[in-house]
Amino acid sequence: MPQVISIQPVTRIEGQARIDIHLDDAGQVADARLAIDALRGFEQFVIGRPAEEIPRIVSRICGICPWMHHLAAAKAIDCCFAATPPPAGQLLRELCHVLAHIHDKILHFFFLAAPDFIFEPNSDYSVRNLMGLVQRQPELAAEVVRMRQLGLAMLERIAGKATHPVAAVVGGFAKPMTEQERQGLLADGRVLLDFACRALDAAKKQVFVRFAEEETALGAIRTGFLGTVDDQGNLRFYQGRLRLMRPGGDTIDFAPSDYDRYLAERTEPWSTAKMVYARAWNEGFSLDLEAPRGVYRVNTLARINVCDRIATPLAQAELEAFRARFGRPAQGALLAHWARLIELVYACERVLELLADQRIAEPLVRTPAEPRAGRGCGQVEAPRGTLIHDFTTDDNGCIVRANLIVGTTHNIAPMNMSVHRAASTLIDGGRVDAALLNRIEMAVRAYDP
Amino acid sequence: MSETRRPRLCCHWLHACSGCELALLNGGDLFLGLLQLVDIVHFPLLLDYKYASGAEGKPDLPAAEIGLVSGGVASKNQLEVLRTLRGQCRILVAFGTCASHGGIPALRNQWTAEQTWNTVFQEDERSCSGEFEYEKWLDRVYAIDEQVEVDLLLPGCPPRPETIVATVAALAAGHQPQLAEKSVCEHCPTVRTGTGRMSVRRFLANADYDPEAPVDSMRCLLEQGLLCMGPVTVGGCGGREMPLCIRARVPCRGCYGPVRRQGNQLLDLLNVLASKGIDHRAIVDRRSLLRFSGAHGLLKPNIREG
Amino acid sequence: MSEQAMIGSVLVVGGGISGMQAALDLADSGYFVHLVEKTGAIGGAMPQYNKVFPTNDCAMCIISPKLVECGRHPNIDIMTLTTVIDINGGAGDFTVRVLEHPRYVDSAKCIACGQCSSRCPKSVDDSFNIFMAKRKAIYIKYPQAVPLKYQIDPQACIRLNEPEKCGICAEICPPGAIDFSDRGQERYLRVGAVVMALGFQPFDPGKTRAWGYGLYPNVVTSLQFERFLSPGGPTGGVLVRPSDRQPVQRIAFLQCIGSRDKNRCNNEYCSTVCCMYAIKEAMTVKEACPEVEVTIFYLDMRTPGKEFERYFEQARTERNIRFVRSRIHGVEPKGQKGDLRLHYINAHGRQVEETVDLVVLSVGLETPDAMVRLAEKIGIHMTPDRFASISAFMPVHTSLQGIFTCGAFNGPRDIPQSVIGGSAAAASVAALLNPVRHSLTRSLPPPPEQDVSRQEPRIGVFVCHCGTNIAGVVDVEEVAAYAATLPQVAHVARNLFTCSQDTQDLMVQQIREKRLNRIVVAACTPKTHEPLFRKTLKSAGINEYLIEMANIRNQNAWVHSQEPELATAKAKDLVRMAVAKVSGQTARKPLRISIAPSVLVIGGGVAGMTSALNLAEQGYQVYLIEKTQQLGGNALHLYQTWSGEHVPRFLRELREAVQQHPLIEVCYTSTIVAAGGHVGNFTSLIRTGTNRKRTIDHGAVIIATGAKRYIPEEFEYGKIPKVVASIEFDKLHMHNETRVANGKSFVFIQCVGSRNRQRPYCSKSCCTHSIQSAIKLKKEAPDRRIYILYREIRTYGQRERIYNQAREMGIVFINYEQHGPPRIRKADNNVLVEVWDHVLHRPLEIRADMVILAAAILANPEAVALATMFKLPLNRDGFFEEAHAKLRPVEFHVDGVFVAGLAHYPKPLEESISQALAAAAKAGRLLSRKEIALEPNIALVDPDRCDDCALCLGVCPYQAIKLAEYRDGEGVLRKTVTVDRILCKGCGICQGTCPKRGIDVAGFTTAQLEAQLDAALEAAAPAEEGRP
Amino acid sequence: MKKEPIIIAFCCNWCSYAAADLAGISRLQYPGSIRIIRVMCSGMVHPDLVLQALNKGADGVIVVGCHLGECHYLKGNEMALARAEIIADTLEDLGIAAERFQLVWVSSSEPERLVAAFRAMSERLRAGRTPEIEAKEAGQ
Repeated sequence: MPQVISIQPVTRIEGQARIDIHLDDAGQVADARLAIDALRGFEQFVIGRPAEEIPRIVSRICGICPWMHHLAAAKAIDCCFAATPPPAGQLLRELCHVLAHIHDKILHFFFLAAPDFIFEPNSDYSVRNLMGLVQRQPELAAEVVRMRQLGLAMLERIAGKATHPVAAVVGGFAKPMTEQERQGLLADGRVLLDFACRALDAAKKQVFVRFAEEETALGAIRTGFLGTVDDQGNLRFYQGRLRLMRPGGDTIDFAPSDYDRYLAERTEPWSTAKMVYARAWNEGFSLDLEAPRGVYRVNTLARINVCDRIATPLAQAELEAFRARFGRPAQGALLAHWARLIELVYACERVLELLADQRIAEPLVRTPAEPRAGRGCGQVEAPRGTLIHDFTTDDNGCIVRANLIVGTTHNIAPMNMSVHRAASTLIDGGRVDAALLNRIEMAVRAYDP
Repeated sequence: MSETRRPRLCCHWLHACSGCELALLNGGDLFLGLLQLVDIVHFPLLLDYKYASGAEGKPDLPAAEIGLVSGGVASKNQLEVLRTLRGQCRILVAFGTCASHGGIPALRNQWTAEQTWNTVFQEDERSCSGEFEYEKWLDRVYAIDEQVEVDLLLPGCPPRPETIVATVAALAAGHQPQLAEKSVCEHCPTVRTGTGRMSVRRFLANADYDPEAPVDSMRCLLEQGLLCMGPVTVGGCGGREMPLCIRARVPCRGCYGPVRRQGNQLLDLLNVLASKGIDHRAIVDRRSLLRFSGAHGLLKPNIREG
Repeated sequence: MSEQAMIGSVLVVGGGISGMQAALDLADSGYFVHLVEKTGAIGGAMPQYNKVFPTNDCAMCIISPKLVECGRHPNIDIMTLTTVIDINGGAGDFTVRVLEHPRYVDSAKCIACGQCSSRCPKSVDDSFNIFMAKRKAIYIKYPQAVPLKYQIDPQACIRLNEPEKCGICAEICPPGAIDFSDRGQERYLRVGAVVMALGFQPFDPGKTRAWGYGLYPNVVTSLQFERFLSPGGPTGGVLVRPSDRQPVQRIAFLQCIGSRDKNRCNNEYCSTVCCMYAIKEAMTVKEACPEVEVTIFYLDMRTPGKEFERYFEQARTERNIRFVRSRIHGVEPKGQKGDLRLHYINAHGRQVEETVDLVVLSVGLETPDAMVRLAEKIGIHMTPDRFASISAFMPVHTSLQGIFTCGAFNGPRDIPQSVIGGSAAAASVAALLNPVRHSLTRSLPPPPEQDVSRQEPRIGVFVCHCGTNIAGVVDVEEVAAYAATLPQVAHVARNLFTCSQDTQDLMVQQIREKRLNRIVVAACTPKTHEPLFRKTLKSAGINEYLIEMANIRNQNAWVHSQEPELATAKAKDLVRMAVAKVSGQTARKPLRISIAPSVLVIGGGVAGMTSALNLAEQGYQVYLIEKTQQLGGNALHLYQTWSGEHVPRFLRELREAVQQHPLIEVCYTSTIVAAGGHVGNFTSLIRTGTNRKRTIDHGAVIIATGAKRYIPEEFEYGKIPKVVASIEFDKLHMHNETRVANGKSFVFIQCVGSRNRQRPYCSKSCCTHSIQSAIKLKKEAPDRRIYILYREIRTYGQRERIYNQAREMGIVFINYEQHGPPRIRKADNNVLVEVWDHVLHRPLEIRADMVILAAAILANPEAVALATMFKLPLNRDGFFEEAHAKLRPVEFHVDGVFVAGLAHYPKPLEESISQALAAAAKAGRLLSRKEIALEPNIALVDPDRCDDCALCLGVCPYQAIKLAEYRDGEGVLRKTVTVDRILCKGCGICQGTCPKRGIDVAGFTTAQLEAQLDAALEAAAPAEEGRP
Repeated sequence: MKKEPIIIAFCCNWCSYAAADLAGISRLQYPGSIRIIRVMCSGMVHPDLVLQALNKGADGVIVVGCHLGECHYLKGNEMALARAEIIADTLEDLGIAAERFQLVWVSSSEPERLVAAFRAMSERLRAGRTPEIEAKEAGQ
């Protein structure tokens, strides 16, 4: 008898999702889908709003990465109003951006993902979580908490409000940094970098050693990748060109504002979340596990795959080691966790770079803007992948059209593939248990949706 | 319940962004301390509690003494979960502004569900109708107290971590939590004179202040002619310290919702402006003054367009 | 008179409105008052009226609070059924012999339950209802009577006339108050002064058969008609014919019945009030039944008072009331159905016959014989018209020092003039007895107030029948039963008249017994009656502000009189709303502030000087501000009063008295440039002639800024030298200038600039003035031809005598109302005046040596600035608008500011002086207290809600809200919103602004308004909206 | 027969409340579904009260103040006028027909004017199908 197994809700991810596994009469997996149902309609309700208000509205798309939406929108509205932020404004925005990455990566790795690796896969759900981690490794938990607090505190000092931020404004930033603040932040940044390096070392010893085993259990998929690089092919988070990499490793670079020429969106009846695929490959779209078409991944692994190098020394060393071991592009889904910690090191190094630039403390942080008709595309690399905000304004500077492609949207297609693959690999004869289902969720969690 | 057993905490999100849950985690040490006071029985961000596997009927949620619900209610599924939560939780807390007043997602209430659906899924991209999900939408986004009885509003976008922890701790101990009742202005240190520039302008250039000087030497932003919603917004974002937006030198946009539970931020602020002799027509897009409190039927599709 | 010998108490004879006013002003100014009233209750004539002109207020409603105030005043001893027999002694120390007639009911015991009256077998005609209704032999004068004690009519009572018979009342009286053995007794009162407010009686038209009064049932007097219109009257306010109780279709009012008539009676004078009351009664009829035809037959419409002309105009144009200038000499019956036939000569000189079904005789006022006898016995001089003889310069002084008069006893007058007279007499007494002020008064401390603010509300609801005013429409029993079901309501009572004094006592008792801590009175309007009930709460020992009124009369029973069920339902809603509001009412303490014992009098004319002098005599410092270099004002242009008294001499004496009084400082060539503060503590900035500025602190203000004269633009004034205005003519006349001396023909033109579209008011004094000038001219040379071209001759009151005299002397009066104003042109050395002769019905051309224009009196344009400074209203004509046209004629809604003289309205000298004394009485009454309590209806900051956002600061019109700085517990400088309790006027603009309900006007908090709203909409809550 | 529209009238103590008393004295008649709430000044009425009234079941709300220039408190009625403008606009924003709210000036001596305003609004609301009523009916 055909049967549907639901995992509801998918947990330890940001947002609401469910997995439906369709079994055939024989209890084998016929299909498996990840459905995300939290459509809120931002593209509708930003219409008519004064564009300068948008960064403060769209931040509410996501409570974990509000800075990403805040900054992508700010960049987009800058373009609409043709207001170029002064250097200090740009630097402050980027500093906030990397700090947000840092505290997001700590959260995801330690609070959400790590319990899967630190506890046995068949351990009880009531233990396999942050609270269990606190019980088992109180010192680690305390340090992780402290480091997140430090990142948050730095953000608050720079931007006043850390969650659902308000400081990025059209034309720049709302508040300059004083020299005194800069010195204090430099010191804190060094603490963060030190932690990042130790965290990566520890993870290599305690966590990643289990990846080979788990990857085998989950099964693999093969897709392309999308990420941001600078003109020299260096990894970038805040600003750069988009690089689309085929599964085989060929790349195309393009300006973010041209995204709609290279990427396309579509909907499927079982999900309100749209799916994005690579239009540039001219092969259409298919989730066929064996012969996917147009499917690519974004997020940590994607960025680590598409960049040629990382411009900061510690992270570059880790990248080289990673590549030597997994090749380029690396396809294993769980490797995203590893890539995440390499990015953490990069982000901490980038914080120190930005704070070392004395221009960041200049008093001029904002260029006054005039409302006008225009179109602007703002793109940043969010922890969850490439984020694109595309707005059009009218003469009064109010929004008339909006298109938003958030990181996870790109990953809906590959996540579905991963879920399908994992379910097919793990389920045999309709037998499921909690540990098995959690493994399927682990395939999703690697994407940090 | 045995005497030694700790109160159970159930934390669930509905039409939300997870910012509230993250804020709880951002409590850091305080959050770790809270774990000593309560047992978390459901918390999708952290804990793998599942509804009965494969059950299509009523969601199966654990009983708890304290329930935190973030997000408003926008779909039948969410409504069903909310009703279950109400039944299972002795004290139900509207966690965050969305649950309390609709929050940003309730901006949708300015359009019909159909209009929104059509805007998001433009014809040319629509490879399917999406009817399935659409039919599960409610007519609008509701605050949770419009659908079930709620024992406490804990507004904020997000609520301040210290406040969340203190509130849960108080409830766990059987005390009445202490929440801010006054407006954002209460702890705003800016200089107010009661008179001010008789106009409002868009926030296209920064406020006038000396970045080296402390905030208490900056003139009240509203009196500077910037539309600041502090007076009509309940405070608490900065605890007993200055409001967070003011720290960033930007005007408040009202994210904690109205200062009075039944207040109307749009009407209240326009009234303030009218009282000051400011032409409210200078405000572009008045209705976005309800951007955090559009539930409770405050934001509606325009009657002239229907 | 040595000061030691003076007595600090006063006798006021007559409990009408004038006597009551004198008593209240005196009692509040530090004198003990014996108020002697010959009937069983005070109130005088006013309670009999249905409404008053020109405000159309319900007479009973506006007088009732005053009645109660007199009744409960600790320093007024009301002696009813008492007459004065004799007065001996002199100013400062009189001994008065009074006779208290038996009431046969012990006032101390009577609870006014009315059982006696309901069981009394003997009915007689009720004089209160002018014998159109019955009352019992044991009765109260009227339902709201003060004191509300039954009395036995000794003529009608069976038992008193036939011992051993009846006596039912004594058997059933619950407290055993009936005392058939009651005997009259004489008492002696020692008082320092006497105020005679003896009042009037209506002329009895039954003395002659001419009008058919007493012969034909459908001929009634205006007072009877008043009772017909009154909801409390014999027909419950429904207008029907007395003969057959059928609806009335055509009514004729006949004016001047018993006035201006030397033939049928000996009342030569004009009764002053009849034109206005006839219009009022006619308007009342037309309001209720617009289809009724109403005609007023008159000689001259005498509507010279403030807002009277508009009232007249409204009656004519909006209400369609017909005015026919003709005297009716006879009323005859027509047919068998009670119709009446009138003959008259119309404006074209033709005899016309008309049939009506009701004739109302507008009867005049006269002094009762008994009063004339009393006056003669005491030695008060009387006029030939049988009114007290008074000087225009001393309008409340009799010929005897220490004895003052006021009200209609001084000549026929309306209510405001009587009220002014009462106050003026009080001022004069206060000046006389100043050394012994406060020597005999007693102050009863109010009972200690129990703190009920923290108690759960226990609400008492008192539902008023208001006679039939409410109960006639609303099912009050149902409303009361409903009220008892409301939450927190602990007690419900119904009262025939909740405002009556016995009900007040009952309320006090019930509040105490039932431990009520919030009160709802469902009755009339709080505008008039809330102060009364507040005092009741005070007497009951609870805070006076814990009351709310549900206005189920004015805003319910009266406006839904045809829909009793609806009105009953609405009354329940209104009670529910009031209950909801009162439960949120909080106790408030009045703000006590000390009073600066000085007065600023603005304007050095006769009014200003009179006020100043009286107040100085009362012992207060006075600053008299005069903008010119000399005192005198408009009176500098006057030569004589209507009665021929010499104005310049009076003025000289007054000026000297003012200048020499040590307590008066005159500031010449000075003007007020700014004013601030409030009652008791004003601060005014004066600019003096030397352009220096000076600040004066004062406790009260009297505005006596006078008026301007109109400079005519019509009648070739300014173009033909022989056309002059009357004031100019007076000067020429006095100096016997050649134009006058040689003149043989003089034409006076009246109403120049008055009573027109631009100035629809009468300048009041011009008719008298022109006639006086004419008489003088005629007396100088009887062969002079003198014409007075007029529209109405308004020689009201005893001035009628000079009108008659002028006519007898051959002065020609020509009415130009009908055919338009005269035309003037120059002809040779003369002026040619063309006018239509209304008697001969042909045009007339008069060759005049001089034409004298009776130019209007205009409001002083400077009043506008002053009004703004002191926040006072002006009427449409630019004159200061008093707080209430009838009962508060010299006060404003702004406490501590008073008005007198021409600044208020055009008027002759004696009325200015009266009003100036009245204003002085009010200022003196205020200053006699060391401190006053300000209404605490002010904005209060709720510290639990206010977060000092400062939004309310800029919106306050009085700059009463400020940010005060303080240091908190940690020494941090903080700011907090504070309200200046004195500057705040309680408008609530701040409340309407505050987004957090952090500031509320006490008694009108948003929470209370919201509670009212919720209660109002309780039944209307919308159905649950469509959910998913 | 259609129900009488329920109208809440906020009446200023100095003008319209007195005029309402005078309407009684003059025995002018008006619809029985009008509920007067006395306020000290039209400027005291917070727009929120108006909105509450409409949301709680009133069909109409009328605020009555003194004629401009005649405010007992100098400028309270000007404030009421400014508030009325925002109320009118905001009601539409909030999906309520602006016709359901009205500001009227009446002096204490103009009971006819007050009664005429009461009657006019009552009739308008009785006859009028306000847009949101139509929208609601269409939606059901």
